[in-house]
Amino acid sequence: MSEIRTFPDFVKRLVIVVGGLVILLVVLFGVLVNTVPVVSEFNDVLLASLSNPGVMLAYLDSLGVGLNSTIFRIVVFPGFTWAALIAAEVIWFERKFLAKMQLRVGPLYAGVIAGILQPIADMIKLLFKELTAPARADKLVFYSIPLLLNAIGAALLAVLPVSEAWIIMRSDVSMLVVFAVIGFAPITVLLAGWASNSKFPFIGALRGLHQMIAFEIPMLIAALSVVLLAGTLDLVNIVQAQSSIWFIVLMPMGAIVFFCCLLAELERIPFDLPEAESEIVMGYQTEYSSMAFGNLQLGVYIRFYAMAGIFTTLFLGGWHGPMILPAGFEIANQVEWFTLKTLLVMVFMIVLRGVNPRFRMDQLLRFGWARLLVLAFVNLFLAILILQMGWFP
Amino acid sequence: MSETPETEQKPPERESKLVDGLTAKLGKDVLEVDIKPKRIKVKVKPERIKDAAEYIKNELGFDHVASVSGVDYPNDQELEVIYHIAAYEREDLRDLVVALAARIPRQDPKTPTLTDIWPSSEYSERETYEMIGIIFEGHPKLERLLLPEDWDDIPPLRKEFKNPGR
Amino acid sequence: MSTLSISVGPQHPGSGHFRIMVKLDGDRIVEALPDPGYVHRGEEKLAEYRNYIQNIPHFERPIVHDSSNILFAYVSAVEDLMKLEVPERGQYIRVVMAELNRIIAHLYYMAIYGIFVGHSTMFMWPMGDRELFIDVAQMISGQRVTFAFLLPGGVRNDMPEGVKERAEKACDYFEKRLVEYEKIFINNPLFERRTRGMGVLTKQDAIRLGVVGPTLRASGVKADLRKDEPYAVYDKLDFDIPVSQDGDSWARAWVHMEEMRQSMAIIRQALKDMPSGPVKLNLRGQIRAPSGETFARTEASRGALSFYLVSNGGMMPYRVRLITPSFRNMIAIPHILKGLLLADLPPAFWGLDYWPVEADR
Amino acid sequence: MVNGATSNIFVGKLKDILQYSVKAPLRYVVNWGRIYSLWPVHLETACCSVEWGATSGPRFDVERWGMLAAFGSMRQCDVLIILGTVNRKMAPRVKMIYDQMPEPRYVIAFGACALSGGLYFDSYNVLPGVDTIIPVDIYISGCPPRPEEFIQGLIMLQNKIRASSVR
Repeated sequence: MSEIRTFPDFVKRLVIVVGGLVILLVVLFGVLVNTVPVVSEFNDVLLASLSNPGVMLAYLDSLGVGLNSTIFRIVVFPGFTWAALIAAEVIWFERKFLAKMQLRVGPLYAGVIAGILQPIADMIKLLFKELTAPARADKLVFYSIPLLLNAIGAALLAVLPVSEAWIIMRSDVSMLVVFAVIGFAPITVLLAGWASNSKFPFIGALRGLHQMIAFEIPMLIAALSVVLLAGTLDLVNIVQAQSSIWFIVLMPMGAIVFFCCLLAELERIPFDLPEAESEIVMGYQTEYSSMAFGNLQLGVYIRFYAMAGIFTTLFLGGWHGPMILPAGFEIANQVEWFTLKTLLVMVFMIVLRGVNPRFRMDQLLRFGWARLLVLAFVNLFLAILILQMGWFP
Repeated sequence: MSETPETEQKPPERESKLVDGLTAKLGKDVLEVDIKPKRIKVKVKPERIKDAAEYIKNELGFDHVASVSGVDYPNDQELEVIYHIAAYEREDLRDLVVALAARIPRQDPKTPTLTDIWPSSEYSERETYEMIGIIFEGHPKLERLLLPEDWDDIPPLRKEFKNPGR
Repeated sequence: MSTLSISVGPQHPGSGHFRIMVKLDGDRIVEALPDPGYVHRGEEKLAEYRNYIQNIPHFERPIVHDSSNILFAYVSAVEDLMKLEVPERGQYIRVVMAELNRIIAHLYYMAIYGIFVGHSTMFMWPMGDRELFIDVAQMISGQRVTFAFLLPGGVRNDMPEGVKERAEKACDYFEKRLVEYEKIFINNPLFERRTRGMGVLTKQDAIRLGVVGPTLRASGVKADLRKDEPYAVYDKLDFDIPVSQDGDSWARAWVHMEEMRQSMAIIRQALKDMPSGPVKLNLRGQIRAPSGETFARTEASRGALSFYLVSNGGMMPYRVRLITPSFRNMIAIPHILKGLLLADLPPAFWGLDYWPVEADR
Repeated sequence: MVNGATSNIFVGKLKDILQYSVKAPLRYVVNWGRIYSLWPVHLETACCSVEWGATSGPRFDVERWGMLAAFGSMRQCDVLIILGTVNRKMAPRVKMIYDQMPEPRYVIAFGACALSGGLYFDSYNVLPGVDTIIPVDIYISGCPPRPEEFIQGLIMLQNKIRASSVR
């Protein structure tokens, strides 16, 4: 039994093990290829796909796991894996970018290039940590909350139009779906705080509840003006309506309101009151350890990505952008523009984190109810005006 | 106390003027007056410490307590409690420190609290209480401050308290 | 009235080595009692077992990032007892070290203030700029934080070549940075919202409670021992005492900021005016203070710091009473926290610049 | 033939192969994750916390090794840094915090006081070293230690984790 101490050792071992596995599989394949019909059929497809990869894709599609299948879209792209990947790298980017703002280096040694594997290291560590719960916690609720939070983020991904064709679920009322799902978030936060049966999480949960409810209404109204202008509740149609002009140009006020609400919904600094470290430890996340905490964080960042995507969809013209890829790659071009805009929105949120302290609860609520709500209504009237005057094509 | 001959001959004028009123008021109860430039030490009888404090605050205008200290003199079987008093309000007194001291018996270390005269002495008195065992009568909250909750030894700054290994 | 009592500390990101027992009514603090003692190490008792020189490294431990200022008071007390007159160059070097330390301590204050209001950049920037002044102090004394540089009778050694240039470079750079600090932190509208009008200590209350240092000056009392009772060569230097009339947390941060400017001015002047000559008296053998007592105080970075030293003529002090500014400011904690929201606890409490190690001794 | 003895050997070989192919790489991966994700508990026990602040500051930046400057809750933290003197009032709290941390947990004793009591070796209120109450992985001497020393201690801890087995 030899131990692994260094990275080359690890690679060597990996090569040996994977090589052995491949040899084993080939032997097994050779034995089965003439006896089991499914395997021999696969063998034919494999041989055919060496000259034409399309055969393989078609074969996978016929099995229901191909690029065009729903399962692939939900699981890989533009679904959960894609979002999780973006979430992980946004965590890395956030730490690195903040570090640069603060004249530091930031994560450096975890991963080959500039600590790019830092979130993976955190994830691995959290995965293999002891899972604890407070003695008198409501265990069922306590452990289900991280999954629920993940589910909320993932549900938003379902209606996110990354491109015209690549969308998991197209619905005529996808805007309503978005708001139904967003409206569910405060409840999970409250449940998390309550199930922990601890003081700081409870305070954090109450703060989260107040904050999210206060900012949901301006958010809804700001989005309503977009719906009015586009004349549809379908996110795909909303994007299509912006083919000539983005809504952020028509309604900058609405975009600002929506952006502020987004920050509050996502508990980003300066609105990170539910997890304000110096005041209430970690808020509703205080009692979570191990992968439960990892899941919470993953859920938060997937939601971060999804909400930034919704902002892009509503105000920044979604997938619209000049064609920079060669013809034939229209879908890839759309996906790339959408991702780029979404990442820009996320970067902007991260910059705000670097230069601002956090609000206080009463100031936050006043900001939400007294400022943003009024602005949102003004914006709604502007939208109606634009619509009535026929300025919008 | 050891002083250079010059200051003994000619005590600073401003300081001695301040003390004169106090000695006039308390008379024989002022046991000792020690004047150095910018530092005045007045030792009074323990039962008159409150009167002296009221005089220092109201007539002289020293408005806060900088420190409350206790010194253990096991040879005399006495504890000395010293208030160092300074002024903020009157700018001409800001460089002065008046030390108001009283010696109390070691067996029965009780002295009236001065927190009602100078609220600023609250925590210092609490610390002196737990560190040297002087009981300030009438203190609003004479409780343990710095020592651990389960401390059951004699107050640590008494001279007979020996640190471990010493 | 039903209240929720929570204990903030000792393991809490907003407290440090210290606990505040908070009673909450809703989100409002009805009672906040400080519970110090988590760092009490019995310095006063230990001083009775150590001679006057051994006490020097020992006494700078309560305030490691302000070590020159606490030693300043201690050596003044010993010198006062021994009737020593420090050479002028030694006094100038002392002032330089004290002011360097003031900047270092104030920057630490700004850094923690930043993290307490959730401003992580403001934690990192002062922490980084602190290193510049630590570098200068390290050049002079050879240590990073605990310099043990001031001795009875002078300072440990003369300054090496190049300190003046280095210090001026650091000051030049830091003056530019201070403007940036103002932009990102002090004058940040969000920060002003968080701290303006928070934890107000009126002038009367400040005097009544006997608070010291920047807290006092933020409440409108222009009291600074460097001006009121000039020790060393502070009477020969030209500097200003920043005073604010507001008495709130913001004013305290502002006073700290301005004091750093003044400290830099003092450092520049002191380095310019510094005469040549010896830096310390040649004291041979064991230092013995003649019997007597003295009360020495200096203006440390957090406020007036005083030593009450009783000697019976022996090798070791008979009794040392050390009163630190944080200990005196502790009395203001329940006073200013009462009636605030829970969210205001960290900024309001840290505005006092309360450093538990210093308070517990 | 497969009888009792040979099957035992067979199972043993299988176990060896499994360990060789799964456990050892997994151990490396898990330890790699732990090495670069040491989150410290925010517990300041004495004056060494000043140097800890400097260590997480821009010049010494321990986030290069994935160590966060200050982290809120101890439930997610891995390393307890004892920043200096632990006195008799703090000791029960330190013990309680250590007990509440989830495994795996590491303890770094930072500064002479945490090692042995340091300057306060004869104080009535100071523990003679934090290892009298909790097990310590890495000792960093100095009063207070320089940030470079902390980084060295951190790398020592990483080496220790790298060589340790995964439970």
